[in-house]
Amino acid sequence: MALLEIENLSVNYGAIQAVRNLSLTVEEGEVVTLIGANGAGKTTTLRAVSRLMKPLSGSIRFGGRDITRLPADEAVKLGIAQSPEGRQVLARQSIQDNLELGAYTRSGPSVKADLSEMYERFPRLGERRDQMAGTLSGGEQQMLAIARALMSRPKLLLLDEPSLGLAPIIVREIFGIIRDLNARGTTILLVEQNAKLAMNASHRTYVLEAGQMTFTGDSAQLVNDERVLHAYLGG
Amino acid sequence: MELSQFIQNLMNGLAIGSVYAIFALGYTLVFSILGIINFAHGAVFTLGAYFTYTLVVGQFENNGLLKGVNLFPDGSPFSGQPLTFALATLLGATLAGLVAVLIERLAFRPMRSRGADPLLALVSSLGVALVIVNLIQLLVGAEIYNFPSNAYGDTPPALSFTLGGKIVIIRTVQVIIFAVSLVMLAVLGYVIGRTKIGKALRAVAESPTTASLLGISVDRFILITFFLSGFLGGLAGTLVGTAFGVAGPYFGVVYGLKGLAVIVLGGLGSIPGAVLGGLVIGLAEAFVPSQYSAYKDAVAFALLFVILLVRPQGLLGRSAIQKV
Amino acid sequence: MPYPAQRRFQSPSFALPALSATLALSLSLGAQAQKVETISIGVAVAQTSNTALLGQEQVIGAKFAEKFLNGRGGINGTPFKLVFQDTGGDEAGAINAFQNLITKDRVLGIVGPTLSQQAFASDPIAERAKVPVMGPSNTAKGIPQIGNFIARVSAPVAVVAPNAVRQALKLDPKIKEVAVLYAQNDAFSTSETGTFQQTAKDQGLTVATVQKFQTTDTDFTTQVTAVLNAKVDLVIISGLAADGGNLVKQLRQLGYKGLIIGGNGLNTSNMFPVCQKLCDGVIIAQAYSPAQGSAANQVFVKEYTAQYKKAPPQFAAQAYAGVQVMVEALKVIDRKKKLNTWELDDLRVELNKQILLGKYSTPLGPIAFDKEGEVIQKEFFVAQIKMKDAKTGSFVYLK
Amino acid sequence: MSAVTSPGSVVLEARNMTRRFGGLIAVNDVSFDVREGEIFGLIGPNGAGKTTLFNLMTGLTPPSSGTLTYRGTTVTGLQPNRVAALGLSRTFQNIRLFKGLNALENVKIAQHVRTEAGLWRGVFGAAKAEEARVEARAWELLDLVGMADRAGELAANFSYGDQRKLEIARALATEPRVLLLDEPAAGMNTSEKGQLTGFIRQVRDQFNLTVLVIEHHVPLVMNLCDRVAVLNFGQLIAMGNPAEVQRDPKVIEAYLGGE
Amino acid sequence: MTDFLSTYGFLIVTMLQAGLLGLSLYFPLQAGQLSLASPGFYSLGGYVAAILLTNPAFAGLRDTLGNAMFPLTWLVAAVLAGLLGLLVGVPALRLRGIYLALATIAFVEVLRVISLNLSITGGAIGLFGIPQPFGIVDRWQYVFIFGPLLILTLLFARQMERSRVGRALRAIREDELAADAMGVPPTRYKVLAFVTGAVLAGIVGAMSAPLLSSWNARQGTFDASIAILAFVLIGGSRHTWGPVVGGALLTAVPEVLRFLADWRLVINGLVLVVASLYLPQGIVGALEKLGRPRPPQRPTPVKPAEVRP
Repeated sequence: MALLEIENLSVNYGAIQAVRNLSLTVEEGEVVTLIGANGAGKTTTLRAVSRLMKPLSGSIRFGGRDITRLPADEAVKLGIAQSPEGRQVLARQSIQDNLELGAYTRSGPSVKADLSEMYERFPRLGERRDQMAGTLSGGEQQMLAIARALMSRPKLLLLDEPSLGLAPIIVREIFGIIRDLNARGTTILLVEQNAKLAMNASHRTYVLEAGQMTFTGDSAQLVNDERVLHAYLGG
Repeated sequence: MELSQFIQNLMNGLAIGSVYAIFALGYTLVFSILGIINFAHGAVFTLGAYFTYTLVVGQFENNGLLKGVNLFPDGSPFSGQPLTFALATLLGATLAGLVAVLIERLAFRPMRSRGADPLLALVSSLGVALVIVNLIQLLVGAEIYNFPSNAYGDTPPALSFTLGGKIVIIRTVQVIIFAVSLVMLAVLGYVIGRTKIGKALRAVAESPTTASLLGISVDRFILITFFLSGFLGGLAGTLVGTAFGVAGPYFGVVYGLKGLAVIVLGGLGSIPGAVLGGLVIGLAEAFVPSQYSAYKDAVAFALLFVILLVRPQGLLGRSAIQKV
Repeated sequence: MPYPAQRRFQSPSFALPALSATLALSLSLGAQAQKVETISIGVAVAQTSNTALLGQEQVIGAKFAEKFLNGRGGINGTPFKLVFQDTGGDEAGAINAFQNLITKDRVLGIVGPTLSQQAFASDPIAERAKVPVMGPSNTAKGIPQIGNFIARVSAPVAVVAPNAVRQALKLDPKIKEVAVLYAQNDAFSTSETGTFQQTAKDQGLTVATVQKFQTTDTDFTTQVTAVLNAKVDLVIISGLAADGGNLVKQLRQLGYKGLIIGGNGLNTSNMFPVCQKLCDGVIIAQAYSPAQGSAANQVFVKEYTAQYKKAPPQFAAQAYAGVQVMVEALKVIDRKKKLNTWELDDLRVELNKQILLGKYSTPLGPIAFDKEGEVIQKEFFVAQIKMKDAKTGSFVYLK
Repeated sequence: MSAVTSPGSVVLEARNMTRRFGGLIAVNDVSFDVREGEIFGLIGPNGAGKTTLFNLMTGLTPPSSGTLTYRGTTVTGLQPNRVAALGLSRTFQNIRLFKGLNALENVKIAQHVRTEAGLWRGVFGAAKAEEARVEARAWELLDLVGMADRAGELAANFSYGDQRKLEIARALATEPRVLLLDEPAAGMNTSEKGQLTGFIRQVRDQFNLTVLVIEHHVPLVMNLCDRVAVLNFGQLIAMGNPAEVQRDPKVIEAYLGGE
Repeated sequence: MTDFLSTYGFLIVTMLQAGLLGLSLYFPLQAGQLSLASPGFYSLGGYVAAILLTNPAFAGLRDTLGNAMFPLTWLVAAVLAGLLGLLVGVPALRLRGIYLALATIAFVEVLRVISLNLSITGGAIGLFGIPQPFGIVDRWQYVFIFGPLLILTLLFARQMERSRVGRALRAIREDELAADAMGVPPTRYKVLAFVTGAVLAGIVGAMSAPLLSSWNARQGTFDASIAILAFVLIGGSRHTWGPVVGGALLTAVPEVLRFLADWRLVINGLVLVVASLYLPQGIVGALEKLGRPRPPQRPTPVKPAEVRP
């Protein structure tokens, strides 16, 4: 049984159909990438999974359970965490507060342990733990967003454009973290415009266009596929 | 200005300003989360004072449907003065908080779930205020009620001390109000700044979407916010009531209006802003020279108007950056 | 003073009046002269809004009059009925209440409204419809001059206030310096303070400071500090119960030791819960005193106290007097020609005429009216507040 | 407006345009020329500063330094409505139609700078001829984008692709000389994208325009544009004809990410 | 019928008056500006009329002009309200949404306190004994004054909405920035709409002073600001008829509820709550939904031959 199963999902954004009849699955332990141009419906798909948007039709199953109508905060309790587009760190709270809020659904001493683990993994966050999150650089904010999502100990991590607007060195660093997280067993659904990096870091890839899936396959094969290059740079 | 008078004005401004601050905090909390101004907040303030009065005294005058009712009749286990003033104040504020929760459920939530124009919340809350104020009058009449003079125990009515050869006299009740307000602000500051609930509350205020992605139930926190708002409003009502009497069902209206000036001055939605705004307006009013006291009511609003033009986000507010 | 101008404007020079007159005429063709069916008197006072504090006392006074006077035979054996219409606190509300009473409820006369500002708006309506109005608490200058049908039982402030100053001087002849404070958003208080200041000067006193406040104010430290700095021996306050009471309280708490005179707005036991024990000793200018010795008043006070457990306040007494005046005038008319044989319009005119002719023995003492409708009240009172405990006290009649 | 310019002469000159937001330099010392009648592409990854550059060019954001001149007139420093009056008109990345108004109204409004009836003439119905002109032109423009049959529908109810087209029609209603399109293909499906190239060319020819296009979808840019400029981290990293740019290693790295 | 007119005539006039005040707020709202300043200009207009009609300084003018004095008060009120509107509007209109609303409330309050303190405005008592225009004897006859103004205002609003100016205002309401980019200068039109509302409120005030025979500082208050906002929102803020319907109904409700005696204002409050919950588009908005809007008709070219192939 797949961890996440999306069937015939359609989502409207106002009067606009942002996602049409999309079906995809994510198996436990996988990294799956959604790529496609702006407005292709990638972010909408993630927001539907994390329950921020109401689907028009279709179903979303998580761990066998139908979550199509679940409120967003309940989805977190089931084990879905999202690092949203534009990072959305709580700029007016400290880094530590941001991380503690990441563990809002949990309690007990394990939270403290996870916190120090995060500071170990992201030393730059540890150095600045009392700083307001809004004062961090873009890359640091992205790390904070990922770390915050991890604080809920998710079964499925949704990452929306983690490389957006970041310098290449930082992008590389972040993708290192993604590989590392997966190696430790976290299942990841990744939305990314940096196609090459994303495919290198993932097992399978779905290519979206105008709200619909155009093709899919193993990332390792698609990475050299002419069609992807074509989709991005033409020929 | 002589030092003694300066001290007196200062104490005055601080006392009334700290009440403005607690009252305005309730306003601003709701605004920070829902982006609406709850015009019923002044009515909740009034209710708080009446609730406390009811718990302390238990009977009313000759007007209204409740005339002749005695909550604590002689011979019953509650006869005499049943609740200490402090307990009654807390209970009264709690009841006011529950009323605020009720207001959110009945008058705001249905509107939100329909995605209606947030401006309509102004009208809806105005309706709620009208209902509350007139219900109070129906029940207990329009007269002035006052707390027993020993509400704060056997304190002298005024404290006096000499300063540079001049006598400075300060009303005890003002000192108490200031102290209670400070304690309240400290407690609230701790809850909002340090506790998990407070952090979650601020997360909801900053971004409801992000908050829900962290597993925070936004709806529940809206209720908590309304409760806190009502609690603070009700507490402020009781404090003002002890100093000046509960001057009829409309006695919160002035505060409702002043409170608006306070929260905008401090920065809409900003918690420290509400405190600063309250103190600034309280002090500004206290330092209006007596020959211009007729213009005292205009001070808060003139200040507000100017601040809005110079710094629309208020003293401590953040300016929203518009994305193109 | 502005009234002569009114007549000048009535020359019809536009097509509009002609048009409306035609419409009115065509509409009134169907209407017939109406007989008097029930004897009803209208009471239009503020039952809601923040003026209701005053209005609710008037309601009690009027209701008490209805019960009491009907219990004593009503109008020569026929009971009369009071019809209440709420004016709220604003002008439009007063006009609506008046128009409802005049045409829908078809009352013979109206007791109301509560505020002078409202009277300036609503009394012209009654004047136009030729319905007698008895102002129960309108004390501003110019009310009876609104028209022939407008009278009042509430004596203008100019008459009530000076006695208190004279009384204070009697209590303490050494008084030299006075501080005057008044609520500048209250019509009554602003006109009363003028009288107070004039009287003080006439009595050879120096007005050391004049301080303004709002009826909505609760904190008076600024004013009190100014008073204390002026080192006066007398403070004169024109305000209403809540603000006046708070002012007295804060004056005393901050250490003012001298005499305090409260204007007529403070002549209410509503002040007691505010300044509590500190109310003690305040000298009050009264248009009504429960101590007034007439038989009419003593019966009134006895019955009222039995029912409400406290002495009647001035607003209740004045509303009572307003109803009583109308009832007694109706009695006289009824003796000449049975009320139910009158046409409504004629009876209203006759009632107005009779009101102005009569002499009445009311709880306010013996009163009559001059030809403008201004009350001629024989007695005014000065009382000193005596507090029994924190909540209950009384106005002890001086002089 | 009727100034005659020889084909290919420079109409827009951007010189050292820079914009800082706090510590971030969104547009860094960018200079380029745009020639009469050409379709000029502006590409680069997300966050490269393309939209900010458009905002600087149309008066929505004042530059921190640098200038833009249009046929010798300085554009920078003017209010957006003056820029529009000058003949520069744009569409928006996030589509900023007047969503609560119908398609016809959207197009009529944008003729504001080319009409002049004030309050009184409008109220007394003294601007009939002008109104007729506005109305007729609005319908023509709706015809152009194929929406005349949906003129009464609210803009919010159109699909992404149609909203983009309606926004182009609205921009054309200001009678521009230079049209700036911000991601016109975003959200369009394959067949809509296919038609877009032809449509933009047709518009350019029909209205004698110079066109600047920001586009994420690189294949479309390659087909459409005469010249392409590439931005990355606020800086101009390449400029030239599409084929050159496409082969530029810096561009490939900017897009697909280096390893 | 006469009974009806004398009982409810005044109410009907105040219903028209409320509709007009609603419209005065509706004009700036058309440009997306939530201004609650109307009571301030209304109050100013009333004072202008009351002073011109009662102050001895103008006695000579009154004698010379006779009934023409009344239109003069309207004109003076309109001009002064317009000027004050310009003075307040130009700086205030940089604010948006709730901030503008609060700034305008502040303006109303400051104006109220000032009028309470001046001697020319009669202090707390205000001005009274204001003469009646055109030989009016009954209050319902004010229908002939407020009625035409309402009709003219509605016509004005309709014509404006159909004009270039109306389109510019709507564009600013929908998206100020996009409007600016499409060539509509926002500041100019926002000020225009604000001043239009101010002028209207000023005229209504000048007409209302004789209606009430008196005028005082309580005519322009914060309460009135919110009440007028309620007129517009409950009536429907997207349609010219909205403020008129809302103003008329909300003014009538407490009067119609008189039979409820003490409960009437409680019920009045409930009406406001329920209306805002169930009529989010306002009454007119809800009615509009019932009917289908007519699609715009393409003007038929005069000579079909001229159409290009």
